[in-house]
Amino acid sequence: MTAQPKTIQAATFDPVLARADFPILSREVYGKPLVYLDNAASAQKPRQVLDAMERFATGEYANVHRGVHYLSAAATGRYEAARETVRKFLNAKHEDEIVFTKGGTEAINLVASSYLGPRIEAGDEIVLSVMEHHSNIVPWHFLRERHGAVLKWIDVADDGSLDAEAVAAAIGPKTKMVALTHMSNVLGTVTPLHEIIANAHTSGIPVLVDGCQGAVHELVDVQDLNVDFYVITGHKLYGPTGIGALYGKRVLLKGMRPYNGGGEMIREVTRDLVTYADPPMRFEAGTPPIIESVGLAAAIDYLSSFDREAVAAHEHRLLARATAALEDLNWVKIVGTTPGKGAILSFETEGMHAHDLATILDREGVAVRAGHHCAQPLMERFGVASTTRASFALYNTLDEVDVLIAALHKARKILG
Amino acid sequence: MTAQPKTIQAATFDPVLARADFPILSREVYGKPLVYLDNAASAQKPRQVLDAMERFATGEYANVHRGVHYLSAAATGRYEAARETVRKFLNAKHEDEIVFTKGGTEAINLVASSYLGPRIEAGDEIVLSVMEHHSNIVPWHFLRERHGAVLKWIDVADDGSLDAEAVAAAIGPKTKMVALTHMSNVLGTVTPLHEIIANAHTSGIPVLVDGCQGAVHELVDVQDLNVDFYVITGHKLYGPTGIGALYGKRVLLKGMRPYNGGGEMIREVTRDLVTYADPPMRFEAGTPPIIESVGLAAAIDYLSSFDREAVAAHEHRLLARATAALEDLNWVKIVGTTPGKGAILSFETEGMHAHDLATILDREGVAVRAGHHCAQPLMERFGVASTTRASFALYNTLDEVDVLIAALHKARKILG
Amino acid sequence: MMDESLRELYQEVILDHSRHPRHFGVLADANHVGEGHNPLCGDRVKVYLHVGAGDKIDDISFEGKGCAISQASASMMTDLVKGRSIAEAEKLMGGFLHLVKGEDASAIGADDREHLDVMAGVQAFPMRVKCATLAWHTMKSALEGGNPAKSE
Amino acid sequence: MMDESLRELYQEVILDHSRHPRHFGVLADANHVGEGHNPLCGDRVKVYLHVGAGDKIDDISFEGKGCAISQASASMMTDLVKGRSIAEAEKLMGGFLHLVKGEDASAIGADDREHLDVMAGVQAFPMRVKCATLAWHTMKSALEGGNPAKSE
Ligand SMILES: Cc1ncc(COP(=O)(O)O)c(C=O)c1O
Ligand SMILES: Cc1ncc(COP(=O)(O)O)c(C=O)c1O
Repeated sequence: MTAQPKTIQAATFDPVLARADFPILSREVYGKPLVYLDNAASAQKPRQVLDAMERFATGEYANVHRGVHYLSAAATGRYEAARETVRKFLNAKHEDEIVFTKGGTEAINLVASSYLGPRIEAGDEIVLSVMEHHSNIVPWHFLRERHGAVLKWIDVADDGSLDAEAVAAAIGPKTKMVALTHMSNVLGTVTPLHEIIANAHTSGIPVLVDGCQGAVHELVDVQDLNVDFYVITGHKLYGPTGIGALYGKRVLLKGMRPYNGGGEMIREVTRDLVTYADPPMRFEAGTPPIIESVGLAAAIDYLSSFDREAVAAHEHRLLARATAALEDLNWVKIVGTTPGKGAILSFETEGMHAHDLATILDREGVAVRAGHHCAQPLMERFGVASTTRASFALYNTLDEVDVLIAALHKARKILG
Repeated sequence: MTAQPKTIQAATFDPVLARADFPILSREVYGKPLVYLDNAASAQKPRQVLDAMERFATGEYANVHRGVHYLSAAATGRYEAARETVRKFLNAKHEDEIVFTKGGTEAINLVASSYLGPRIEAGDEIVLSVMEHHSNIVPWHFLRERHGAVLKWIDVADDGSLDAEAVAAAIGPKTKMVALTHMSNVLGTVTPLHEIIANAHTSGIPVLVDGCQGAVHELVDVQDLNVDFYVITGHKLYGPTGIGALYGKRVLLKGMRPYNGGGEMIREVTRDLVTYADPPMRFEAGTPPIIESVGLAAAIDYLSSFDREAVAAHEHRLLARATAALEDLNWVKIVGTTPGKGAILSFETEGMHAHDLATILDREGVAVRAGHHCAQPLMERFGVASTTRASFALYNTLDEVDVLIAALHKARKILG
Repeated sequence: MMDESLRELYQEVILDHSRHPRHFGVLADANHVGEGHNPLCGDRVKVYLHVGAGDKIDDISFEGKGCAISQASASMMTDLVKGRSIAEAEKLMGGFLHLVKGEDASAIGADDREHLDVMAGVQAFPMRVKCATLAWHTMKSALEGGNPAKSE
Repeated sequence: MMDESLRELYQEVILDHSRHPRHFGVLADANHVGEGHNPLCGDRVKVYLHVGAGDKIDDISFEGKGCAISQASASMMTDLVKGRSIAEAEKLMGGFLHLVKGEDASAIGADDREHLDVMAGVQAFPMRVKCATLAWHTMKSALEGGNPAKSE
């Protein structure tokens, strides 16, 4: 069953070659080779990213934007080049539509606070799905707590799929925003964005898409999607921690108030008055994550150096193999089985709590996540307190899937 | 004049040895050795910091807090150890009084929004000095714009000194907060914090101190100061970009609402309700700057490996040498001359605009900053549009001061 | 070939407690109830106590779902504190917290130690300490009539 | 021994313009006024124009403080656009923006080019491009009656 895919993969994307770029993957834990399957929480970083940051820090570092001197010009150039790299990655139209943030979470908070905050009144509605990550829930809860906004929840089907019609049906005269994940970090479900966004726009409702997972596994074209806001985070994209980015349509960003206040985001400050710079600077108060921007650009370059479809095919092969193996086990139940889903595999195990299972897998070298995955409403929807989650990255191999399965059997022996 | 200080310095702190730790300092620009005197904007990073981050990223990296597996435990351990390092550095009483932020600017915004935001009413006053950095101005302007708060400005004397009595006199029945810099990033003025804080507390007014510059050059003991909030930023402390920290008294942090909402900062999320974790987690939504926390801890360890008083003495020697040389030039006017000031030297040059001067110094390898230094109210106070600023770090040498002075003479020849 | 520390952690006694927890269910005449929540995994536990004359814990029960460690720990706790005074229960809790963290647990008497020693395996699993302590924290918050407990 | 590019940048013509700017001061009968601000250094400039029949710039002046580059650029600009039509002035501006960025500036006529070539030295100083363009952006915003200009 795996013979044929293996041939295709060898022709286009070789995970074993890619593994060599990730120093951490050759380490052992408890004397066992590390099998890192916690990629949806955070991905490991390739040599190329670490080296780019190191070279920058040792050769061109200074603060950006306000300096006349050589290093400041060099650093500013690198920082703005990173912005251009993100723009190209998302196919945004303009560079000033890319705002660097500290991560995906801050990007969503920025939109909730600076875009929707001043526009929302008691009783206005925000449409969310039950599979959102807390980072795409709590910022909207703030608007509920502080302005009386109402959260309208779209359920998912039992297989974890999200129906575009259901989203359209939830949009009413009070709706002010639709905020949805591109890919669920628990189910792997890929949201039918085209249809949902087109629908929302017929009512004039802007759509924010949380691409923290989606952008890692799917090709993103914000113009083609016609999405209003799109959010990414560096550390899941094989990049550094401490950085993410918000794409926002120029016209929307221009109409937004600042988020943080401080250096670099002002036009003028006096004792009685302050005026603000244009986007994206308006939203980048203080010294930005400069070294991290170089790392993020290197990560995007790294990912883009591969045939992305071949990478996706490889990840789906991993998923297919793991899924098939789990389906054979009558004591395992997969949560999230919709066709076309991304390479994230959550499951329950009869008689074994996720935490106990994860502890045992860990001693086999297998790193998986156990818990609610920052998606408590989704856990509630499926009536579980927690799941075990294996999530795949480009550097995982079919052999590693087999190690996972063997470790599962071992856990069953200990606990079952 | 310099012979005697040199002897003392050799006995206790050797900048030439320290220089070897900073790879970038051995580079050239335009064929001239780099003389980096833009340290108040951002400091360079020693090998020790870069190596610690690299080792962590290649050996122990994972997301923190929620993982059961080995790497997640290791990363969580490093992240929390970094918190302990910051606690010790500031001599905070409890670890949960240290909140990691993306930088100094975010830390101040957090306090303005989450502490003062819900407590301020139209007409309430916030006391600031005219020498604040925009990052300690604009967040309070937000409260003026959004809640009708009034900013009360304390002037500095002509030598740049700030009078503790003047601050005390500005505190009235409407005062809700005092926010002051520990050290001016333009004048080098060190604020008399003990007296100011004690005064404010007699009226029950909390004090935030912006230590972005102060913590680099002075020893800080938040308990001894009895300060309510103290802010630091990593990149000026020889640490990475993308990280800073807020110290807040436990009782104050406990009473504050969250800032960003997202993963890791909640206790429980349902469709209709959200409850929040205790500090510091409440304020650390989303994936924090994990790798940067390791870098910040390494930077603090690096700085603390020296006799801090010897480092300060060295920096003051640099300042004294540069000051003496500038005082000899009748076409140079130093802005900020108060005794005991930190190693930051701003000046105006007759007939030469700061930008032109900085451009010429740059071609001599000398990196200085020209502009308003994110301190426009201070520029207005001194009636200048911009100044040139040389700011010193532990790795600068007396010889570099001489290069600066020679370059100044050259600029005078070209432009004067 | 099984990892030694795993064998320590998942001893038969622990698995037995977790599969057949003692004092499981609602206590009808409880006069102290506490609710605990482990935010790391979403597990919840509810502890019911009936405290009688002389601050004696006449009866105790617990309810909830959780991992083997947290269930076993809750079950053993109910076994051990039933019939004791609040002060004794709290002293035992102090000792237990030390024990699972690998600290000095000499506050635990020899008899109790014999029962609790099976929990010492948690020491090798720092990420699981919160699982082991959740029920205890919840009992404490129930006795204090306070806020929902979290394990720390 | 002076850096070649510095010599290019601070040519005598530039220093002369900056020390003795032409058309400096308020223009009493201006019918277009613009204000510009370089947020990088805090420099400000104000440009006054009198536009007459046929969209002709009859008179122009500027005021403000700034670096040698921005002052010289403003001074030269007033020299060059006075007496031209708005369309011609805007075309010249387009060419100038290209020139200082080191891009194709062939839109500038030969005569103008002779005057403006001294500004080409800015090409080697990317951080100073905004200084050179501030006055031009300000003129444009004055003509459009729009918002305060920033140089970009
Ligand atoms: C779907 C989704 N959205 C948002 C986030 C938040 O991103 P970050 O933690 O980088 O801020 C995550 C990951 O944690 C995620 O998986
Ligand atoms: C005195 C002072 N406060 C605050 C800041 C802001 O710090 P950051 O840019 O790291 O957020 C700076 C430096 O930019 C500063 O010098």
